[in-house]
Amino acid sequence: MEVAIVLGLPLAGALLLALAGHRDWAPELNATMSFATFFASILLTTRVVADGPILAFDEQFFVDPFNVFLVALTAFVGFTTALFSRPYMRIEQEHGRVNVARLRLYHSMYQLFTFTMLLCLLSNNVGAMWVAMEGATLSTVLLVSLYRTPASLEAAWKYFILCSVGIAQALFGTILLYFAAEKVLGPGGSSLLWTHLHEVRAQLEPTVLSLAFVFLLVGFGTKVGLVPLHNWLPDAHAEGPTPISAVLSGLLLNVALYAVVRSKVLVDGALGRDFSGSLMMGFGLLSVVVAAFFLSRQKDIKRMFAYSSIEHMGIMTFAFGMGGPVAAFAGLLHMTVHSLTKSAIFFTVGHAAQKAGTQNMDGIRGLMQVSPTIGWGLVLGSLAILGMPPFGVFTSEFMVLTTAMHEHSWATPFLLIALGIAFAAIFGRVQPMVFGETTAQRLPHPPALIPVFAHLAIVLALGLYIPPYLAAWYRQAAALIG
Amino acid sequence: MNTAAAIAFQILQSVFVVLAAPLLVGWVNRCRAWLQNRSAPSVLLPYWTLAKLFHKEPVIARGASPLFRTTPYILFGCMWLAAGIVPVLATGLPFAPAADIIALVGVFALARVFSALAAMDIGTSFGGLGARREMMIGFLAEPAMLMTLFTAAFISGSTQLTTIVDTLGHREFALYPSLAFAAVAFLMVLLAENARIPIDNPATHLELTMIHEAMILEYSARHLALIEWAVAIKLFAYMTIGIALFVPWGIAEGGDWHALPLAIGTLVAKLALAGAGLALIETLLAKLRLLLAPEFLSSAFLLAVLGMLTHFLVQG
Amino acid sequence: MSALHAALSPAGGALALAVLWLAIAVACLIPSRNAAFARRFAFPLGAAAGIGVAFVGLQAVWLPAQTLTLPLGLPDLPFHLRVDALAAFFLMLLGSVSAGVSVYAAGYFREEASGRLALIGCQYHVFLASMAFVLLADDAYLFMLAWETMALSSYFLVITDHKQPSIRSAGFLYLLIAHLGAIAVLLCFGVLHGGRGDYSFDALRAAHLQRGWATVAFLLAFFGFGAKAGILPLHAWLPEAHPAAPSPVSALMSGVMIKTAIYGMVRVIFDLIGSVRWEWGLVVLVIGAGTTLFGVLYALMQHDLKRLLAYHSVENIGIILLGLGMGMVFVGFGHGAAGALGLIAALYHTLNHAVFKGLLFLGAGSILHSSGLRNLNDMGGLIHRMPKTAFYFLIGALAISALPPLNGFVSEWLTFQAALQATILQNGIVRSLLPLFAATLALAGALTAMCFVKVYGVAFLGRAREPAHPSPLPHAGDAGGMERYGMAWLAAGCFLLGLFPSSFLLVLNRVASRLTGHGLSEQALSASGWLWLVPTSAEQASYSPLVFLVMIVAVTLLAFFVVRRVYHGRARFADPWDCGYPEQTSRMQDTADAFGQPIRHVFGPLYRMERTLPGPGEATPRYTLKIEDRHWYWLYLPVARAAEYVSSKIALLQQGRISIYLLYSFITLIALLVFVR
Amino acid sequence: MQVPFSTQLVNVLAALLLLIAFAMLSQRRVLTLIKLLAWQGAALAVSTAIVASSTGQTHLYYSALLTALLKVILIPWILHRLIDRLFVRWDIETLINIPTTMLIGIGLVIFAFALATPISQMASTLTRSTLGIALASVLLAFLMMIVRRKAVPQVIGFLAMENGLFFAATSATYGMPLVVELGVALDVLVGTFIFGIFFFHIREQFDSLDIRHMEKLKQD
Repeated sequence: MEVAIVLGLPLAGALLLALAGHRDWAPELNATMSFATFFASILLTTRVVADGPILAFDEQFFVDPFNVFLVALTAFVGFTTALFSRPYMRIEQEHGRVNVARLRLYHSMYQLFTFTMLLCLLSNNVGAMWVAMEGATLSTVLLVSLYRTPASLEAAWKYFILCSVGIAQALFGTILLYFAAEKVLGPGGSSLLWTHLHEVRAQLEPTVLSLAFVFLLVGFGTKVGLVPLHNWLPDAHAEGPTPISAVLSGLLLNVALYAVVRSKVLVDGALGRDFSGSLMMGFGLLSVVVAAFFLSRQKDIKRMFAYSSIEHMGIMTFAFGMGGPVAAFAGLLHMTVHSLTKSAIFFTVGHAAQKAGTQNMDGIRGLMQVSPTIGWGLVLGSLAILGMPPFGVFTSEFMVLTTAMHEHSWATPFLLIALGIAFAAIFGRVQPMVFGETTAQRLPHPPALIPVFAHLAIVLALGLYIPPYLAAWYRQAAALIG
Repeated sequence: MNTAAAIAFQILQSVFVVLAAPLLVGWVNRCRAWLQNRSAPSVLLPYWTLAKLFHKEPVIARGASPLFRTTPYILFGCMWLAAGIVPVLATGLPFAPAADIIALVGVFALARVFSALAAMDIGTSFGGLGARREMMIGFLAEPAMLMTLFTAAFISGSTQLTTIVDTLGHREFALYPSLAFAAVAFLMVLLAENARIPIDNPATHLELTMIHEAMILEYSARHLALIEWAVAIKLFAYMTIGIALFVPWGIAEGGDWHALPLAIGTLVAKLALAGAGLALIETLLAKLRLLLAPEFLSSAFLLAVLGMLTHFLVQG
Repeated sequence: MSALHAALSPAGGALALAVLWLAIAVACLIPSRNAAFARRFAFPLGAAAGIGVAFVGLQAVWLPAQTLTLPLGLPDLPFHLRVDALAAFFLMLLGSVSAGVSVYAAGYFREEASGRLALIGCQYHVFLASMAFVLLADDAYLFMLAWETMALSSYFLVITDHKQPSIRSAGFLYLLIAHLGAIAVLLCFGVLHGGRGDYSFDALRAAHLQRGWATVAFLLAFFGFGAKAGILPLHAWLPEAHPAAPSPVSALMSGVMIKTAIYGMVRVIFDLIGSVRWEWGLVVLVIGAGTTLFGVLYALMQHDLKRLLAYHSVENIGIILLGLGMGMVFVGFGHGAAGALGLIAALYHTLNHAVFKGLLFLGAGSILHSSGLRNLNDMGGLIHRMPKTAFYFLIGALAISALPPLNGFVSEWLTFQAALQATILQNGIVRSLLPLFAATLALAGALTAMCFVKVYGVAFLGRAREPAHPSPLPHAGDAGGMERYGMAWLAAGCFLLGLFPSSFLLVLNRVASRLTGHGLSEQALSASGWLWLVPTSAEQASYSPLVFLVMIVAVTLLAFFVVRRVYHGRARFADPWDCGYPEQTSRMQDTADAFGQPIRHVFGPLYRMERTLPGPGEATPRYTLKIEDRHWYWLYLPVARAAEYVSSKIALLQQGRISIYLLYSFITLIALLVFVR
Repeated sequence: MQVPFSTQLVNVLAALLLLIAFAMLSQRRVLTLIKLLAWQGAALAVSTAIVASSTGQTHLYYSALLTALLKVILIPWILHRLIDRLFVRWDIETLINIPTTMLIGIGLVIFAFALATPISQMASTLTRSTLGIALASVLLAFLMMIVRRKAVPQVIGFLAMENGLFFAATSATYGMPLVVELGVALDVLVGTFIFGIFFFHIREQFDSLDIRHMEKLKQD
């Protein structure tokens, strides 16, 4: 039942806003729907935490601790982002970058995007998961090109082509999975249901599954933004409206990684952990290192943080690749803190760019003077994302690194070097933007900074103290991932 | 030995050094005059100079801080203390354990720092010049001195001067190459620290070359007298250190009154020789250019370190 | 009841006080009239907490190690806290020094604007608390947490005046090097862990490493913590960041923060790794000697007072490392007593340096605060304008110059004594090496004396120079009351540590024996009472600063009174003798740069100098001299260039052609398929 | 054993599919490309229908119907309308010349077969050998997307890839569940529409559909 609500609310919101998205109160409606979704997801979470996994609608939907925590996270960040986008899009409108029609598109697509992500998380049918993933691409591609500038069109085009092609590979992988499954489960719908596959995963044909995993990894990995499949990501993040960058970084990447991990679990059943694990660790490490070196060359602030997202997705992929309770725990925790921190950063970045009138980092100076809250938000957020204690990102990185040190000690030097370079690059850029003399000016609407500091507060709290129920929850999920 | 006697010895030695120091200066000057076949002044001349200076009325530069006026007393006190530490007449004195060779070097450093500060207090160009040169000499001479003493300390396994002198004095005679190195280094340090040729020339006020005189240029009367006296004690102390380290024979045990006359006799003899030697060196050598002074002293430093190493390599 | 008991135990007490600091930090942010609050309430209370911490530490040294576990942190790794002798000693250091600095700060920040002061107060107390937690931490996670929080809070304090670009770059450099060091430390913990158990220090102690890994761990710890301590060649941030910070913060950073790095080294090397090897000691000694000489030689070239003091911090870290290295060599060869002596010398110098360097930075702060000057070449004659500050500064200067009977001398004396133990070593080479390090120490000591003659003579003595850029506060008076109390507290510390070393020797002996299992020899302990300091045995070496002081004061006074009684006390005042030059302007005095000239002449090759000589025709001839650190050109810039090069090559991945991007995906796919087949 | 006739038919159609894929790879004219796409769709639909009849999987009839509607009629028609409105009937220049492309393509086909053979052995379906062909056509479409320079052919390549995937789904594994097929079809449809919208935006921004104009966003 909760599942229906969780999925139904954003869908309804999408329809409503498709009709009324151009009204003045559309942003409020957007926020309200997102909040309702969030509330429903809380209900769902409590239910699952209370009495275990749920199967709904003749097993088409499946909720276990792993995805319910992502559902809650997605709904929460979706809500806060909606709050942030209220003043942000108003200001954009007054700067004349978007007109009402596009605002309407924006709002309804925003809800639809939330819907597709939740669908992808909740669906038990691997094929439906794929469909939802593609739907997520389709619903965001027009948002990336919302401003209709040449750059945004180019970014959207690349995003569309690369992700569609990647997703196509994933479909092939899914077909192979089905191909392997139907020999065990027989033809028909049930052989695409993840739960069923999970039961018989030990009997599935190894060679087929290895091929299938390659296709799935390349496919979903494109959306995760693994190097060298990442090229759409910085463009899309830089050129789309900031709320979209926030949800892309904070949520979509997570969802894609979720899909990878789900398939990994199946494949591990047949092939053992080493095969998928080594692949994921390789991709993760490559992403971390390459992204770290890219960071130092950025001029556009959103681009830079997009690369930082690639780096962190690399860390998570590495963590899940290593496997084991601690690493998986760390990976989940890193998912949480990264999406919270990164979206908070994008909130501040959005307002900072609006104040300075440019996304070029050389043009943004001395935010501390014009608005201390934005300044502190940006500097604390960056420090958090760079893995500075006492923020939670450090916690997960600590666990990942320490696990890596005695399980794959060869990898740790790369990770650490990459972290050091990333620190130099990002903080060297952020500091002059925050401190010193300013160039920015006041804004017509007061920026929405509650989301920023709410996120940062949660991240800080997670750095100091992980509540027992949350830990238990993560542990269950980690156990599922294995 | 009973402490009363020891303390008496201590006091006696200190007073003896303070009183005898100007005599040594006079003796050195006299020898030098002989060697340069000038008509020699009286050996007692330094005493008369001091007396004269004490009687005069001091002229103090305007803008002098209290530091300027207290420094002469501090200098005098430091040197007097040094005279108390060095076993001049006897070993095992009660004050000896309170300060070993490192502390001794520390005392000299304290004096140097204060005199340099006082020199900079007035704010004339000469004061700064003197202070700078003095510290330049110091930063090389001090470690060289320390290394020399360490060589002896390694041989005797102690940094207490009295212990060193006991061990060196009561051993059967043996040649220590390390000590030879140390002796040369010590001699060079002695010349430098006491503002002697070839580093400095106490007899001139030539601003291109003067070091010590430039520092005390502003002093007059009783302050000057105290400084001159302190300088004399310093020379005396250095010479006695040298004697204690390299030719310690004949020194008395603390509280042993019978050995005292012999100790005094040998000491006077050694000092007479040393003073003559100093005068000879000062006559034979020419004053170095100031910028060569660091090289002179760094070679002293290296010699001292070499001595220490040879101790490990030979006696090793 | 048990909670009360826990709170009364040293661990609980220290924890409570650290939390109190945090509470003050939060309270500072409460907006209502927070300037007055911070000035009148926050800083004094912080000072009181500091004294409390010092007492807790002093008490805990003599107690067995106490542990405490908080239900925070990672789910399977809660915060472990532990107060053993070592931590207790450093708590004592932290508390006592920070107390003085906090009192001073209450006066120093009196004219700060409200908002800024709130931030400063918050960050300042977070800084103190994080240092306390670094000392209390007993697991890797909490340690790293506190360690990085310390770096972060101090970074924000450093860039308080972030309007100046130089200060921003200094802050960035500082945080970057600190972070890299932290990464090395983290890696070190990972190596120590060895794959079993959790990351509590007990588990790390228990883990057995084979030689190779132990050496790796040592190197990581040494350079990781060294980055924070400012050892060669990772010192570059220190002379930039310490001057940039407000003076009380500089005092804390130089006095206490870099000591936490020493704490980390000792903790990891002697406690966590356990089996110390003499080769490691040699590494420490070589680096330490290099750091010592480098620090003092560059300090002699400075004319910015706080920068000069920062370079002296580098030097003193080197001296501490010399003692530490000697201790490691002796322990490595199995000479427990001598090793303890070296360790004790190092720790004692750590404490001493904390006290007198704190004092000196506070003095520099008072000068800056009341006259607005920080360039020595603009000062002069300050002793007339601020006599009290001049007095305290003189004490600090004498102490750092290692002159008896103050505290700097004692620790260097102990280090020398440790070096003189070399005779007991079997290995001939090492035995003949130790005296060389002693020689380095001697040289450094003399150079320090020269440097502080320069500082004191140029800044406080002589006549006021007409500054090149006139001071913003021309007619400033002496330091205010609170500032003076702060300085007096630390100056008293200089005397206390200098005059009663043997009592501290016993404390440190306890620390060393708890760490290495060996203390000083029995005869040493029996011979050294409150009056006599005897490190090994009475006939080998002894020192009694109190007798020393009494004697020197006695003879000086004696001389004074005799002279005054026998002769008249008259004095006449006149212009200084002008040597025949009609006018003597104050510009004829030696400047700080001029004073360093002999050093430039002797050690020329060490520096990277850029001289600009005035041409013959210039109306206002000016001779300028720029001295730079060669390490920039040897180490830092090349590394930066290398990273730049690599990233420029990697950037070729992204040339914007969608076909190429598709090709990447295609090739990846094919490659993986091939890999699978 | 004697291979049943239906299977032979499917194999023939599979070969046809591959042939068309090659033809697209070598084709220079947009209109012809669209025609080929339609033909490919037709072959796909027919093969799906045959599989349905021979195995009696009723839902495959729906998907055959769906395919026919979508890929033979609707999408080609949309593309036609687009290029009419956008006047893009010119020849297509490729990045690499056609013969090289063909060579690479042949290499890909061999690779795909080598990859698929062991799997096909274990397949339970009648039409096992088609998996290799499906994979081959997917890879060929991929190659086509890489080498084409204009927006429209790239999209056509994407659709061809979808065709290959469909073929894999239907022939190799008697079709996915209907839900999934519907979803996939929907996605393809929406995708095509969005592509259409894009063409117009791109046109009005760059007044050309040459994607060389879209190489601004890059690392310097």
